[in-house]
Amino acid sequence: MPRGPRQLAGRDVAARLGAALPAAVAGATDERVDIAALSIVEALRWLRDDAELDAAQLSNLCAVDRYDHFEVVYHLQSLDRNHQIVVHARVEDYLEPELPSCYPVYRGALLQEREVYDLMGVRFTGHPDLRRLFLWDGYPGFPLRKDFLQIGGHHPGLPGFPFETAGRQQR
Amino acid sequence: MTTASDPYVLNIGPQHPSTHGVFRLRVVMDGEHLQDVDMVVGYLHRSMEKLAEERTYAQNIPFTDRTDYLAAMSNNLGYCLAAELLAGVEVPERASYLRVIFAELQRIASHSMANGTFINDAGAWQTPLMYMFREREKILDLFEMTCGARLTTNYMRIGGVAFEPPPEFYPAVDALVAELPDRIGEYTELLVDNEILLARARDVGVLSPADAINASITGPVLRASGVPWDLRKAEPYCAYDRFDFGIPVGHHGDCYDRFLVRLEEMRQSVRIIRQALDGLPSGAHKTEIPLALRPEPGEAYARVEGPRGELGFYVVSDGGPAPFRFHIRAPSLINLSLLREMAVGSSLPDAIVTLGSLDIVVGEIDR
Amino acid sequence: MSAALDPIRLRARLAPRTLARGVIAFAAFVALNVAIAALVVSGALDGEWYDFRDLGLGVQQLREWLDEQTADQPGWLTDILRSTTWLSYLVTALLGATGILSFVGGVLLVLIWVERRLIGRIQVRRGPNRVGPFGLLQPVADAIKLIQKETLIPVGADRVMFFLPPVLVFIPGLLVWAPVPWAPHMTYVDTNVGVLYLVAIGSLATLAIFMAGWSSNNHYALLGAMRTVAMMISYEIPLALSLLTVVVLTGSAQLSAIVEWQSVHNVWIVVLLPLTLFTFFFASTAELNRTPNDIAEAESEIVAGFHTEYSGMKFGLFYAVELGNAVAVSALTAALFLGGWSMFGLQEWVPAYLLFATKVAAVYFVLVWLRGTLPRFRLDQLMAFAWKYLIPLALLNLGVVAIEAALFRRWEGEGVVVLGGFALANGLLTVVAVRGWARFLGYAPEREPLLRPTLTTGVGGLRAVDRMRTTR
Amino acid sequence: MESTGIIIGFWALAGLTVGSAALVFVVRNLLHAVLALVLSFMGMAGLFLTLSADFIAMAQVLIYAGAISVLLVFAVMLTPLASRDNGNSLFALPGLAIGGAFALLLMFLAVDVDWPELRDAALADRAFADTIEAVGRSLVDRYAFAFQVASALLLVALIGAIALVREDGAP
Repeated sequence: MPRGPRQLAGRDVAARLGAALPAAVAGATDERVDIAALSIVEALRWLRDDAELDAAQLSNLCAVDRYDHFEVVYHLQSLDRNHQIVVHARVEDYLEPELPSCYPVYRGALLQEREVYDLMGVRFTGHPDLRRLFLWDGYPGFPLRKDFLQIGGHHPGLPGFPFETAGRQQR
Repeated sequence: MTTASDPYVLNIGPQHPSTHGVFRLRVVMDGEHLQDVDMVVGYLHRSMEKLAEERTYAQNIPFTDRTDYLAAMSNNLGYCLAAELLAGVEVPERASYLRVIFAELQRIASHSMANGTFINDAGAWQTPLMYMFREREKILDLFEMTCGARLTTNYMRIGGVAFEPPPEFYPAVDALVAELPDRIGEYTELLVDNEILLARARDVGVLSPADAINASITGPVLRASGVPWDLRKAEPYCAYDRFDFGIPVGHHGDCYDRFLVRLEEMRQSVRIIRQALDGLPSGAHKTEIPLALRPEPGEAYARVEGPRGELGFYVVSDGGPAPFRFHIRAPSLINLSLLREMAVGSSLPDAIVTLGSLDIVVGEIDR
Repeated sequence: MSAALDPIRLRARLAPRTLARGVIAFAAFVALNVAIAALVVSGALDGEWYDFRDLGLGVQQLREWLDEQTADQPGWLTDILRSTTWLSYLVTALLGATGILSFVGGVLLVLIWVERRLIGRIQVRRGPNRVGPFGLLQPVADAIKLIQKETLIPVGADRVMFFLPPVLVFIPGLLVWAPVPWAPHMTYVDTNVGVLYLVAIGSLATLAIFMAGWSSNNHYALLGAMRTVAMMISYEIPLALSLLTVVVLTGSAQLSAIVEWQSVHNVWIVVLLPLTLFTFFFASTAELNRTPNDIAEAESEIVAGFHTEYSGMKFGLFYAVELGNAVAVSALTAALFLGGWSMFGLQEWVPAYLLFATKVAAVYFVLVWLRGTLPRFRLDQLMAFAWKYLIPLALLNLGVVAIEAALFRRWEGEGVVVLGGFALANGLLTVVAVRGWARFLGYAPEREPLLRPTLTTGVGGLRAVDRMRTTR
Repeated sequence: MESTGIIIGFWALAGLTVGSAALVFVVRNLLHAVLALVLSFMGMAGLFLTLSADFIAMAQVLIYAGAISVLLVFAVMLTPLASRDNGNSLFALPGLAIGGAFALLLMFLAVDVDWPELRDAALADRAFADTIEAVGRSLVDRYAFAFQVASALLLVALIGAIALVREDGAP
C-alpha cells in the first residue's frame, strides 16, 4: 500500500485517537484511520487540538462512491510537525447520505463540502451555506456518483484497454 | 437626520474585466461598500473528475492541462506523481531534473501573469502586465520548443517526461535565466515602492496566519500571511531537496505582501532552474511503463507546490485501467474560502484588488 | 547580438545610395531653413498677410479689406443690421470656427494614433502599425467601424437622456478651444474673462456625464456617474484656485494677455509658480478621468463607468472627447505655465503656433506617460487628496502669490531681480509645502518601513510564525 | 440693443429661458425637470451676454449650470423614490400665486425704472469696458460689507448642513 512521504501510519494515529475518544475509531489500516461517521467532528477537533498530532489544516476533502456506501476522505496536515494524516469516514446510507459538517473545526471545509454535496450528494449537516457549487439548484442527480446516467446494466468505468493484449503500442 | 440609501445587488461578472475568466461575484452593495459577497462559479465546469473515470491513467494527463491552464506543467507533474505513487513507478534522475526545470519555468510564467493582472486590477493601464507577458512569452516559446504546445503542454508522463528537450533549448533557457533577474529588478523598480500601489494594496484584504491555516489556504497567499510553508521544502518531491533556495514569507498578509511574495518566488525559481541546469544528470528521460497501467487497488494522494498553492491529486484505483476516483484539490477554489470575510465591509475597489491578489484561475476552480 | 549592432544590417543601412539620399535630404532641409531665415531677416514678411509666423495677420488684413469694401456701399442688409462691418465679422467667425473644428477633428484622429503608439512603446509592443503607413489610418478605420456598429439602447433606458449626453459632452470639448491663444493674433474669442470661461465650460460636462450614467439604467454606469460627479465637484475647486493664482500674478484673466505677460517678462510662469502647476496639473488629470485618476471609468472595477452601455459612435464620441480634453488641458498648461507661443524671442523666427503646438505635444506626452505607468487611486483616497491636500495647498499658494503680486506691482522697475526672488521663494515654498503638508497629514514612510518578504528555508505553521515574529 | 442680431438673440434666448422654465413644472420626471432648469440657466447666461456682461454670464454658467445643478441632481438622487414624478404637490397653488406675484413685481419694476438714464450713467463710467475689473473693485470696495455678510451667511449654512446630516458617532 503506497503512502505519501510524510504520511503518519494510520494505526499509530488510531491508537492515540482511540485512547482519547474510544467510540470514534472504527478501524485503521497502515495508511488511514477510519472514523465513525457520527463522531467525525469530535475526532477532527481532537486531532486538530492535540499537541502531538497537531492537524492544523484540512488539506483536502473529497468523497468516494463505493457503490453501496460513500467514503468521505479527509487529508489533514500539520504544518509545524510536517506530517499528514488521512482520515476516512464511512457514510452507510447510500440513498440519503449524511455526515456532520466539519466547518466548525476547519473553515477550509466551506467550499470543499459544498463541492462534495454538489457532485456527490453527501449532505453535510451543520454546514452554514450548503448549496450547490458548480451546478445549479435543481440539477437532477449528482454527477460523480457511479450510478449517474447509468444505462441499463452498464457499469461506468473502463473495462479494459483496446491494445492491452497486443503488447506495447508501436510508435 | 441620517442619510441612508437602499442596498442593491451588483453582479460582478460572469463577464467582467477583473474576474479573470467566467466567474461571478454577486455583491450586495451600499453605495460603494460591500455588505455581502457571494461567489457563483461553475460556468466552466467540465466535470473532469467524472471524465477521468472513463480513461486510462495516461489518457488523463491532457485533462490536467486544462484545469489550471496557466500552469499546465505543474498540473501534469502533480497528476503524474500521484499515478506514480499509486503504481509504484520509479522515475529516472534526469526526468526529475527536467520536471523541476519545467515546473519552475511554469511557476515564473504563472506568477508573471498573476502579478501583471493584479496590478491591472489595481488600475494600471496594462503596462506591468505587458512587461510580464514579455517574459512569459519567452517561457512559452521554450515550452513550444520542447513539447510543441504553449499552454496545454501535456509534457509530463507517468514515469518521466515525454520528450528530451531539443539541443537549442539549452542556450535559450540559459539566456532567459541570465536576463530574468534583471527583468524582475525592472518590475521591482517600477512597482514595489510605487506610492499608489502602496496606498491601494497595503492593509487591504488582510489574512491572519491562524485564519489562513484554518481555512486551508495555501501557496503564496499563505506565505504572504507569514506562514513559512512550501511543499517543495516540506515534502521534497522530484529533486527539490538537492537545490538551494528560500521561501519568501510576508509579514502583514495583505495584498501587497502577496504581490511581493510572488515577485520573490520568481527570483527563487530562477535560482532553482540555474542549479538544475548545472546539475542536469544524463540518462533516460522516461521509464517504460505498460501502456495500460493497472495499479493495485488502493489510493494515493500526491501533491505539489503549484503556483497557486497546494495542488493535490487524489487517485483511487480498483485494479482497472482507469482510475476509480480522481479528485483534484484545486488551490484556486479553496483559497477563495475566506473571500467573504476579506471583502465584506471594504469598498468595491478594495474587493477587486483582493480578488486579484488571490490569483484565481477559473478553469481550475470549476474543473 | 542586437539588431542595431549587427554588422550586416549596419552595412545595409549605410549603403551608399541610402547615405547619399540622406545627405541630400539634410542639405535641402538646411537650405530651406537658411532661405526662411534670410526671408525673415530681410523684413519682407513683417506685417504682411503672407507672414507665416502669424496666420492671424492674414485674417486681420482680410477683415480690414472687407471693411473697406463694405464701408462705402451701404445696402439693405447693412441697413437692417445697422452695422457696416457685419461682413468681416461673419467671415472671420466662419474662418475661426472652421479652423477650430478642422483642427480639433484632425488632431483627434492623429492623437488617437499617437496615444496608442506611445502607450505601445511604453508597453514594449509596437502599437497599431497595419492600417496605412505606420498605422496612421488606424483611427479612421476605427471610426468607420464605430459608425457602422449598431447603437444598442438598453431596456429601461431613458431614451432622450440616453441620446443626448454624447453630444452634450462634445460641445464643451469644442468650446474650450475658443480662447486658446495660438499666436499673437490667433485667438478665436479673445475674451477678457478667458480663465473664468474655461472653468465654466469645464463644469458643463459633469451634468452630461451624469445624464449618461443615470439614463443607462445600469449599476456600473450609475456608480461611474456618481464617482464622476463627486470627483469633478471636488477637483474643480483646486483647479479654479490654481487658475486664479495665475490670474492674480499676471493681473489679467485674458489668456492672450497672460501669454503676453510671460513674453514681456521673459519668464515662464512654471518657474514662478511651481506649486500652482502641481495643483493645476493634478486637478486637471482628475477632471480628465485619466490614470491615475480614472476612477470614473475604472475598467477593473466598474467596467467602463458611465459609458458602459454606449456602443458604436456614441462611445466613439465619449472616447474622442476624452482625448480632446486631454489635448485641451495640455494647451492650457502650455499657455498658462509654459509661456504659450513665446519662446524667448524665438517666436520672431519660427511660427508662434508651431512653438505652441510643440509645447502642447510635450505636455500631452507627459499625460500619456502618466497613463501608461501608474496604477489607480481609490475613490476615497482621491477625494481625501483633493479636500485635505490640494485645496489647502492651493489656498496657501493663492495667499502667498497675492502678496507677491502686490509687491511686484510696486517694484515693477526691478524686473529680473524681483521675479528671480519670487521664483526662489516660490520654489522653496513648493518643496516645503508639498512635503510639510504631507507630513502634517501623517505621511511618514520611514516610520513604518516596508518589510520585504524574509527568506527562510525551514517550514512550519503557527509556531514557526511566532518564532519568526519574536526574532524579528 | 442696437443691432438686429442682438434683438434676434434676445428673443431666442428669452424664449429658451422661459420655455425651459415652464418645462420644469410641466415635465413629470423629477430629473428631467432638473435638466430643464439647467437649460433655463444657460438661456439666462446667454441673456447676460447680450448685455455685454461677460463676467456675470460666465459666473452664471459656472455657478448655476455647473455647480448648483449638480447639487440638485445629487439631492434628487439621494432622495428615496427619486423616480417619482413631481406632480400632485400640496404647494402647487400657493407656489403659483407667489410666483405670479413675484413676476408682477418684476414687471412693475421693469416698466417703472428709467432705463436710458441708467444706461447713460453706466456708459459714462466705462463700466462695460472691463467688467471683470469693475466687478472686482465693487466687491472689495463699495459692496465689501454685503460681500462679507453673504460669505458669512454661506459659511453658517455650510456648517449647519454638516451638523444636520452628521450621524452621531461618525468620524
